[in-house]
Amino acid sequence: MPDPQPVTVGPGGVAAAGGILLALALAAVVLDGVLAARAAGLPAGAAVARPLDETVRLLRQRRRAPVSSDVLLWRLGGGGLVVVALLMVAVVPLGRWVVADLDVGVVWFNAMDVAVWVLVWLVGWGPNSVHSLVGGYRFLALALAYELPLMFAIVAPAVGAASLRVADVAAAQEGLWFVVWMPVAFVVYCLGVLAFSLWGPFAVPLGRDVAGGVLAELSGVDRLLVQAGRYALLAAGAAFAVPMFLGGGSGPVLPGWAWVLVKTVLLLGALVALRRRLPAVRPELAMEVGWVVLLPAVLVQDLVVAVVVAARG
Amino acid sequence: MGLRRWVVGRAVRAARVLVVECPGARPARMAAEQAVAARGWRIAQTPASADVLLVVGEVRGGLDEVVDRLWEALPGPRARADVRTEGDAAAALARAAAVLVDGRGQRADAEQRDAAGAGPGDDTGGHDHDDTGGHDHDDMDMAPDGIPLAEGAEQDRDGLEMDALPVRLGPVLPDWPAGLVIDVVLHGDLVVTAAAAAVGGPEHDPVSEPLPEDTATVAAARCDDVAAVLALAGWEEGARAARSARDVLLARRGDDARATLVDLRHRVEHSRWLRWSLAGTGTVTPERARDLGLAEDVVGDCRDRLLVLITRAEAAARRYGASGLDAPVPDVPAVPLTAVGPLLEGCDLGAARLVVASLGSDLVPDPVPQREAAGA
Amino acid sequence: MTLQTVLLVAAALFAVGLYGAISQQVVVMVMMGLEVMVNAVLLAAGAMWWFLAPDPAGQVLLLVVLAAMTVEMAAGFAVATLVHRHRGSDMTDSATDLAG
Amino acid sequence: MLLDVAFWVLGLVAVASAVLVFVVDSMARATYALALSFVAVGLALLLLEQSYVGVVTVLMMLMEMAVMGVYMVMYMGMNPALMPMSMVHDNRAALGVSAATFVVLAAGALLVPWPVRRGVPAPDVTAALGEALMGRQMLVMVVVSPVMVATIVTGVVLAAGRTRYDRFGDDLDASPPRDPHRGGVGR
Repeated sequence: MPDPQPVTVGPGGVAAAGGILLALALAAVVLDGVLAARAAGLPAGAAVARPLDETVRLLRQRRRAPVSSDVLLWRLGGGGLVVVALLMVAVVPLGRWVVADLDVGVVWFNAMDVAVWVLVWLVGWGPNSVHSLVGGYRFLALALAYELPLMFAIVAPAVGAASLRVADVAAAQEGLWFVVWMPVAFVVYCLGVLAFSLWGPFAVPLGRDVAGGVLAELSGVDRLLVQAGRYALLAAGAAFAVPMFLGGGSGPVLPGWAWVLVKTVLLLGALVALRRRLPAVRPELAMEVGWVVLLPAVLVQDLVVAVVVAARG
Repeated sequence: MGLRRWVVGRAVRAARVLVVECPGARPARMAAEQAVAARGWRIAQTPASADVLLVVGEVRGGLDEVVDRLWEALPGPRARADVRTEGDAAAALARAAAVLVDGRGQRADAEQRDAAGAGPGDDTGGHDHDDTGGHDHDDMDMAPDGIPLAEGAEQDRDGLEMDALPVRLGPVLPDWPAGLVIDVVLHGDLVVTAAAAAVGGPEHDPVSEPLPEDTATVAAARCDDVAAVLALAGWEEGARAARSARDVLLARRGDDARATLVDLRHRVEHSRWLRWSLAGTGTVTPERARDLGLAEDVVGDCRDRLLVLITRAEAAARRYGASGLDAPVPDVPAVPLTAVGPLLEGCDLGAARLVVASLGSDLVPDPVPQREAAGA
Repeated sequence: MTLQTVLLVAAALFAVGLYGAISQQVVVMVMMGLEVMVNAVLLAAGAMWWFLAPDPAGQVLLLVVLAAMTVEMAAGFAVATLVHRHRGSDMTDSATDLAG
Repeated sequence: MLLDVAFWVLGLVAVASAVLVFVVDSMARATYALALSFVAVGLALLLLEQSYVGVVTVLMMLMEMAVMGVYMVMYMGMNPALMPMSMVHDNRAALGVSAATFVVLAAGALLVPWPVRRGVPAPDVTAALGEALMGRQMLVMVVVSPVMVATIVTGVVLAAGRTRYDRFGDDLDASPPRDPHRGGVGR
């Protein structure tokens, strides 16, 4: 049972939250590796140790900076992604505990996902390379398409719960999860998560057709941070969906925190599994879809939610 | 000491390989990619992420400079391997692994690079920056570190008359025909002018030399073309299927490959998402094809040409499967190199890459040698 | 943290923004100067609200400031783009005749 | 105490990064220095217990600066190389005016006998703000919304290179529109 007044944790809890997020990100990496190995008909066992090997490899590799690069901005952008993911989960209650019980947690999450705009563009801009920069611009183009629908998608649960505090939103789903009567908002939210994590069909800013895009010039620990940031953002997006749409910690038998983790892992797994199935969304096509299809759809969803809430009184 | 060895062992187990394919070395490259996968290593997309530089084929005319630049762009620890024929790859990669594991040698390499002032930080990104030398600015201040700033363009689709940036695409990019370079002028990510040329091939020879008369290898190469388009379209599952058909053909199991290709064709035809994402990219009208001297089957958009490529791969695989012998594969019409540039104009960078891949790899240069344009 | 100290910071921000808005030649840089000034106004208004009269109506003013800032940016960029299309220039000096 | 330290740090960051906007040599750095200044002010507003306005400031300004960065690069065509650049006129006069402004404003801030605080904040400031916006102060919302819409329309009309006649032909009935690229919904 979710507690309407969650307990704010101390420094130890902050570290624990960071640890849980990184563990979730690591689980996503392993799952992705296992799925890739299975698709290629290889034994899945090798994929489990793969993230460790890759991490060690990148830590051993030397950093490099192309000529005329803006190293400061480049590394700020690369290092910032993990930080933003951590700041996102800061408002997600884990059962009774939460890192920061902001009364505007929903808006906070939104502000953090906008910070990804800045960071990805900086990663693209920093190295002074054509393909990186095209990747950075691609992300902004995608962002203009997905951000407003995403924003209005998380408005729906907030309206449904009549609160911007994440714990209140979770508590308002006693009996009926928001995903059931806000399916459009949930789907659009998931698309937004895929997009700000540079994942699956929305991975065009680092697409093969631009030679790796924002990743093109990254090596060593810089590359590790950006890749870790992507997985952490995906995990944070999945974690935030739990109190918003999936009933927070409610569920039988298990305690609230366990249910939050179980639901997060399930959604994260679904998002990871989506990765290889769909071709890329070309950014020039995304804009019109975002504004002509998704935005009106979520607005209608918001209207429906508002009417239901008003009718209930 | 034990810890260091553990770290190095782990790191080398996940090594990434940047493959440089010289013109004419396609069979060797496909075999090398298989060898890379067999070691549990992966293919790198860019020099920045690579540990091993694997040069496949004979380095000729102009390509040696490119390879040197790429070698400098590898961050290190790094190893270089050269492969000439299909059978060599596994041994070369084993040697490269030994070089990567050798901590003392890598430290010496790093120190030497630092001392020479050419550490991993001082490359020019290899293929990313043009250095055609054609940009003599009056004011050298406008070219910090020797890289000219983007300059205003006369004609701009946005009407904003800004940012014309000359860039050379190739000759080493993921899923890119060997030895092809395209000098483009970009407005942002929009290709305004493009001129294709060939480097690294012997004079008057095609970019991709005629494939060997071995039916299975030809069919595998056709599958490789399909995989390139699908990979560039961002559809990993489809690209993987095409590559597995390729590998099956290289292992001389034609029937399995045909089944995979038939299935892939079905999925490509029925994927609404792929239709949506590729429709209208790089459309060629019949008139335009005639003007550029292209065959009928390039007419349409990238998706149509992808289906043509799949059909060709299927036909080649069927020919191999049916005869079980090395029966000749039907010829496909070659694409003249001069026609490539005009097709890219007006596309954005990603679409341009798709168009190049969708033409297949049977590109032939103009009868007139293009050596000057190649800037070799 | 008192009203005076917050207003002092806001005054410094405002002065910096004013310097930028007066001295810069390029349209977008001038706009950045204006933005810094509005930023100062935002901070000052927030401080006055909190230290003088913390009723809800005051916060509405802050939202209006934010809205004004976005409108200013959007209109500014639109005009800058228009000027650029017609003159190929981004300097304020070359657009003085827009006044009349 | 902690609050004071936090405020002074944020204030310092806000002013210092605002100065940097006009000092640094790169368009990207200038833009993101401004973004940093806004974020610092937004967080300072959080300290002043205005969580909604503070967080919305961070949100909107990060977004705005990300887009502004594109404009900066577009109009100034710089690569990330740090080019020494000076694009100022009347530098000395500007410095004088702004210094004088600061003195006047600071003197005002310190010397004006500010009244004592009236009333106490609502227990839930954000909810109170929402009720004010949807209740007594609704006129503000009613005015701001059409102004925003008008701005969007005006901005597009001013900045767009092609009109709808260019896209749809003289009778506006061309189908599909003559765009260099098709959009995503299959028109």
